[in-house]
Amino acid sequence: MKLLEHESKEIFKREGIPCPKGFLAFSPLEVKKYVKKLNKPVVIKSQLPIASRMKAGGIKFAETAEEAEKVASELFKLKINKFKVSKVLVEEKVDIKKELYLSITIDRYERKYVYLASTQGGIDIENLAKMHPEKICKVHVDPQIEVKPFDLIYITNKLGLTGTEARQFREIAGLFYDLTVKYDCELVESNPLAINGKGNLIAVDARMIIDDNSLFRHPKLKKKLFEEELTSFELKAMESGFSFVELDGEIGVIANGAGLTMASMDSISLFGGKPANFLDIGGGATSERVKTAVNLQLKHPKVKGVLINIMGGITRCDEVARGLVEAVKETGIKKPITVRMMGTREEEGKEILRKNGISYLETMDEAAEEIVKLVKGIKIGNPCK
Amino acid sequence: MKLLEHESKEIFKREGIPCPKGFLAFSPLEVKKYVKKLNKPVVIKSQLPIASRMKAGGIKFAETAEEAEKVASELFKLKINKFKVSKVLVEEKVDIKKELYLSITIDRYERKYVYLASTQGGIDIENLAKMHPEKICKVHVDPQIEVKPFDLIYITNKLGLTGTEARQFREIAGLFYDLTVKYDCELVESNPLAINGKGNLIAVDARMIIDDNSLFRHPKLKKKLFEEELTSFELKAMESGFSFVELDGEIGVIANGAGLTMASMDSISLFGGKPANFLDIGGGATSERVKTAVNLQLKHPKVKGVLINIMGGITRCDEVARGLVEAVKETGIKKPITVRMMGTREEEGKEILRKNGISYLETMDEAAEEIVKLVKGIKIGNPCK
Amino acid sequence: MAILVNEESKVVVQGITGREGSFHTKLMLEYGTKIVAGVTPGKGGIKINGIPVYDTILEAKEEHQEINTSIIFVPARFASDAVFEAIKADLNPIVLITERIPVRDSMKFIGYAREKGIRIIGPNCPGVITPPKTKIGVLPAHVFKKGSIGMVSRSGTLTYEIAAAITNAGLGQSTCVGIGGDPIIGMDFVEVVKMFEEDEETDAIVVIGEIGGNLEEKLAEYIKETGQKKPIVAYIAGRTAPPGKRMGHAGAIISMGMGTAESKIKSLNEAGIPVAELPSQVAEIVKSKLEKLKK
Amino acid sequence: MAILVNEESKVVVQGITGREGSFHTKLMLEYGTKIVAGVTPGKGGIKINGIPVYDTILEAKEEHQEINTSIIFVPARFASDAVFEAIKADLNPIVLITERIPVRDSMKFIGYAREKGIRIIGPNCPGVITPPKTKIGVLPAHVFKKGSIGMVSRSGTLTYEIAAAITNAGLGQSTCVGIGGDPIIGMDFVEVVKMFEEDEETDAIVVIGEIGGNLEEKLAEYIKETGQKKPIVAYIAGRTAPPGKRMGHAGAIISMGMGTAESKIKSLNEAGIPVAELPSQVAEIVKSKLEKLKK
Repeated sequence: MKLLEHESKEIFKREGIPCPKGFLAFSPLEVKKYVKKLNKPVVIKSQLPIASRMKAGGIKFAETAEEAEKVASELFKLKINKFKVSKVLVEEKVDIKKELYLSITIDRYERKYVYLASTQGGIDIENLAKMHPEKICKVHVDPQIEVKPFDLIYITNKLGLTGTEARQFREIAGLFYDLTVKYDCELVESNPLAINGKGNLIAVDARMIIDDNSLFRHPKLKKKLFEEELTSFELKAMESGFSFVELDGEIGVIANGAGLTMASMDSISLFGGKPANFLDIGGGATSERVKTAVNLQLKHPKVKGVLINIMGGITRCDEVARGLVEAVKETGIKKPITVRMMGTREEEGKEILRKNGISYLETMDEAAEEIVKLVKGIKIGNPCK
Repeated sequence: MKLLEHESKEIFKREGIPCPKGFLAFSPLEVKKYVKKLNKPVVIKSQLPIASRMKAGGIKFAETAEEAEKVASELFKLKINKFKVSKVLVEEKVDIKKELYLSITIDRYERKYVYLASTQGGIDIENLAKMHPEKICKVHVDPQIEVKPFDLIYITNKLGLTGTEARQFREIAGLFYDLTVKYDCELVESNPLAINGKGNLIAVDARMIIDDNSLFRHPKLKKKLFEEELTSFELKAMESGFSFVELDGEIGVIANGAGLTMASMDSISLFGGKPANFLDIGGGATSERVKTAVNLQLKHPKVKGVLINIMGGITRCDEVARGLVEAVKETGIKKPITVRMMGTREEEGKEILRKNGISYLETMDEAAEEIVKLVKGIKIGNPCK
Repeated sequence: MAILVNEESKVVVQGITGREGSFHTKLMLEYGTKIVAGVTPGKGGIKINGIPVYDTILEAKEEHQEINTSIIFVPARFASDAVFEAIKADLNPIVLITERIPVRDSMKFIGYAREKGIRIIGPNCPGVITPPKTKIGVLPAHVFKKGSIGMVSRSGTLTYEIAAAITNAGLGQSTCVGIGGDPIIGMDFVEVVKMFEEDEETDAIVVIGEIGGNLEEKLAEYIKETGQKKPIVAYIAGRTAPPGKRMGHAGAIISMGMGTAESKIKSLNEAGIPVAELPSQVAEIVKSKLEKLKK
Repeated sequence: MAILVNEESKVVVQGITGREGSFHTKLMLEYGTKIVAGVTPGKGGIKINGIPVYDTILEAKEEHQEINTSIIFVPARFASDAVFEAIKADLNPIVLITERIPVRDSMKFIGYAREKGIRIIGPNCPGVITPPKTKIGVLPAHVFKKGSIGMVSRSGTLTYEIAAAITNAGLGQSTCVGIGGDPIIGMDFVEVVKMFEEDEETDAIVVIGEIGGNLEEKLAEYIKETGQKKPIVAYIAGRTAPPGKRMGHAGAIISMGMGTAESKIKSLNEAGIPVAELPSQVAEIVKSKLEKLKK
């Protein structure tokens, strides 16, 4: 779960990491009032769950309250990567002497947390990582040992920081780790972590991503859906706990397991079709959940046909068959469906399909090829490609 | 560092472990007043840093305030293992249905904490351990894993506890571990941990031993000396940080390192002498510290002669020689001293001794034998054995 | 011998009384898996499918000293404790079926287990099968058959898909290992492939990967260094998947361009490992590799 | 080869700028120990006895990749961090001289190191010497001489005493290991004796114990089971010492009567290991054992 900048900064401040003075505004008028009171140059930052807002024009500067109101109203009209701007963070502009970079994330292969730090922070950090990987200091943190002073001394030495700057950097880096543990973070990042004119470190930007699987431990962090950005279908799938993503094509994909779902999409593409979306029902879905999934696909306007590809393991084919039959009966919608099911309770499942007049194919390739044909056949006009 | 019962119970209560209602009293009068107010049968327990007070008569019961005053005045006259009773804990008498035993300590060989638990607690627990070791449930706790619910479930199952009793036992056992970690305990013990008439668990006795080496982490726990019980020499040695113990003989032993000090004592005994005490100056003693040690031995009335046995490693022989010379000069006391020194700066040390007319021997055996002879020689009457 | 599990695996099922635990205990028993005990705290004393249930593994081991392997169906928030219980009881391997375990928990118990030399398969995995000897997992038995193909996969259902095709092609599996789909898992491709390389019953290896992480690239690196001791064939799911959510700049810096299907396919190809376009093609490619080997 | 340390040991001194650290660095260098770097946080850049000092081990290793061994003189309250730093840098063995380390810290880093297969000698120990090759510790060099007696001891100064006698008797040491006097230590008698049994340069073994704990009884147990592969001679300090402070009932329950000099001497004798009455007798007994062996 991604936190927005202002949410991350709230946590940063609570834990003792210095951030610029700021105010969350929901309208240009609010921006104006705040800047008037503040009476200092500001930066106005759209609050969106994406990186690189700066490059996308989501961050503006203003010297006066009037100018702030003007640029804010531009921001409120902005849409970046299908996200509309609905709130902005107005902050006192920091007198940046130097832009550092600091983050903690998870190194999957090492199975450890890892610090990434650089003295060349800012918008080009990813390029720097590619061109000059040696300018990024990496230090792994074993969760059995946790962070020790020597880890942090090593980082500041590598970065060439000394004196107060080094001390403040180590303190912030230590707090980053505390945050990571306390909030089960997959990422804690500040870019830039700036050194200001007085030589003090301040987190000009702040990003946190919380491990979704840990949310039961963090009841105060309520699950964010960025609702305004989701289609009603995406919302419904999310509420049902499905993994569902909208795509550009015309074939709805239902499968169980991420790997099989992706393989099903890959197959459809290989046979010349295009997935309209993918919906992973996960492991051990009940007939009720399967019904919901099929319902969603049948009712989706972009979906011209549905591929159902089930390999039974934890998931039982009979449950899938029952859910499918019920959904078809209930909705009464007649879109082509190709089914392929195999594994746990396969025979029972196929029996249910037979009894209800739903045909099935024996292999994934056959099912994928068939649905592509069926969808192209009923398409009005030239299906092309 | 051993805590007294009332100190341990203060911590127990703070951490949520149920203990009987009680009052610390310093005189029979205070006892009487408290019991009058309480108006219930009580137990009066002398507060001494030893186990098995019950067997030694340090715990008494009383039904009335007058009886309480009477038994308390007996207790205040008591001396157990050279400890005088200066305070008593007066507690409401618990209606004990069953006496359990629970402790956490350190298993040196396994290098782990270990729970010890039994349903047959009380004064005979050590006998039980000898006669029926199977009646004591042992569960090790790896400091990397810490205590998990399955450890505690295993214990209560082994003890045959069920329902509320099992739940309360697990809760208390969990708190014991928390205490162990929080206070760096070498021991947390309750014997008995009683089940009262209402079926609730209550820590009737409580003992804690804190790791002396951890005291820098626990500034609130001030080092206890049980001062009233120490001789002025013991006090002085303790203040100087020496390891010093008074014994029954006539030869003072100064050596560096516990092993060598013990071996020196063993040697004296083997040659027919008896150590008056032992004083381990530890590693790397300065001449100042050596001077204090020698001073202490020379001034000690029971000491008829001193064996100084130094193997230089961290300790430097020249520092020892200097300290010895100064002490002899300063005190002017002429008691036989045999010196043996070897190792780091041996030649420099011997040179200092030579210059100051102090002779030395080459081996520990020679030095031990010589001091025994010298002490026996100057003894008035029959030295016997 | 196959790898990891065989007829010597004496299994305790942790979370045996739950829906998945009891259902799959039945299926595993039907397959012939030597399940000797189950564990669910608070349920000690009952029997499930004829298998005695205990409150703790230690009690189970006191009655059944032969227990050496665990399979865990315990819900995510209690799974970490269950794994530590299995580690403390020296069970090895530990097959961890549970999904949605917080990654911090996984890092902790996997780190600890690895230091102790205990193998964790999973979390979020379908388990391991060595046909026809034993199945310690939720894999559908009938798609597997004794054979000489070692299979290792990050995916669950996709594995069954490809296993079925291999079986239908007249081949079979020495062992099939589902290492799990989580970011942090106990065993990686390199480790399992090394075991297959050492295993006398394995003639060829099938690796089923998917986008994300760099386990496939690391395997390619290892094979580039040591050479293919046995033929390896791969399939990578997610060629047409949209790019996943990224971990800010840090994600990009750490992944260094790895993680995409292109990166994985390119690395594997460079290591001489063919990557099938469709799951159904894997079996054919393996077959032709084996035939070449015979010549 | 001797054991644990030899001419291949390339040493970093942690806490090199302290009083003991710098003094013993000098002595070790004089002995010929290959000290390549020192570490003291905040002192990086200076030199001590010609040895470059770094803020962290990682930086030292970047400049001196050959470092494989650590000796630690860091004060007790920082010692735990120092040990973890050495573990994280994969140094092995780690010789931990520091005394008065809280036992909980020792349990943690020793437990972690043991899981990783890293040997910690100490804490509160005099170190290890393999004469005349290397000395990694604070042992006084001149009482040791190259020879075939493996020595292992819980005591510091008493070890020097007995080593001197062995040297004076015309024998010498293959390696002498001071395992440390704390309740929780990294290596025990059984582990070191096993290493001496395997070591070609060791003909006989001297074990120096003292009252408390049960390391001596455990050694006796091991020898009873496996037999004496090489002659072992012991000395136990504390026959006449007063009983130490006891850990309440728990202490008695755990120790089960072990820990006293009588218990230790009895167990060792039962295992066929002679226990000298005086430190000075050890050398004679070893000598006679070796002579018997020759016949």
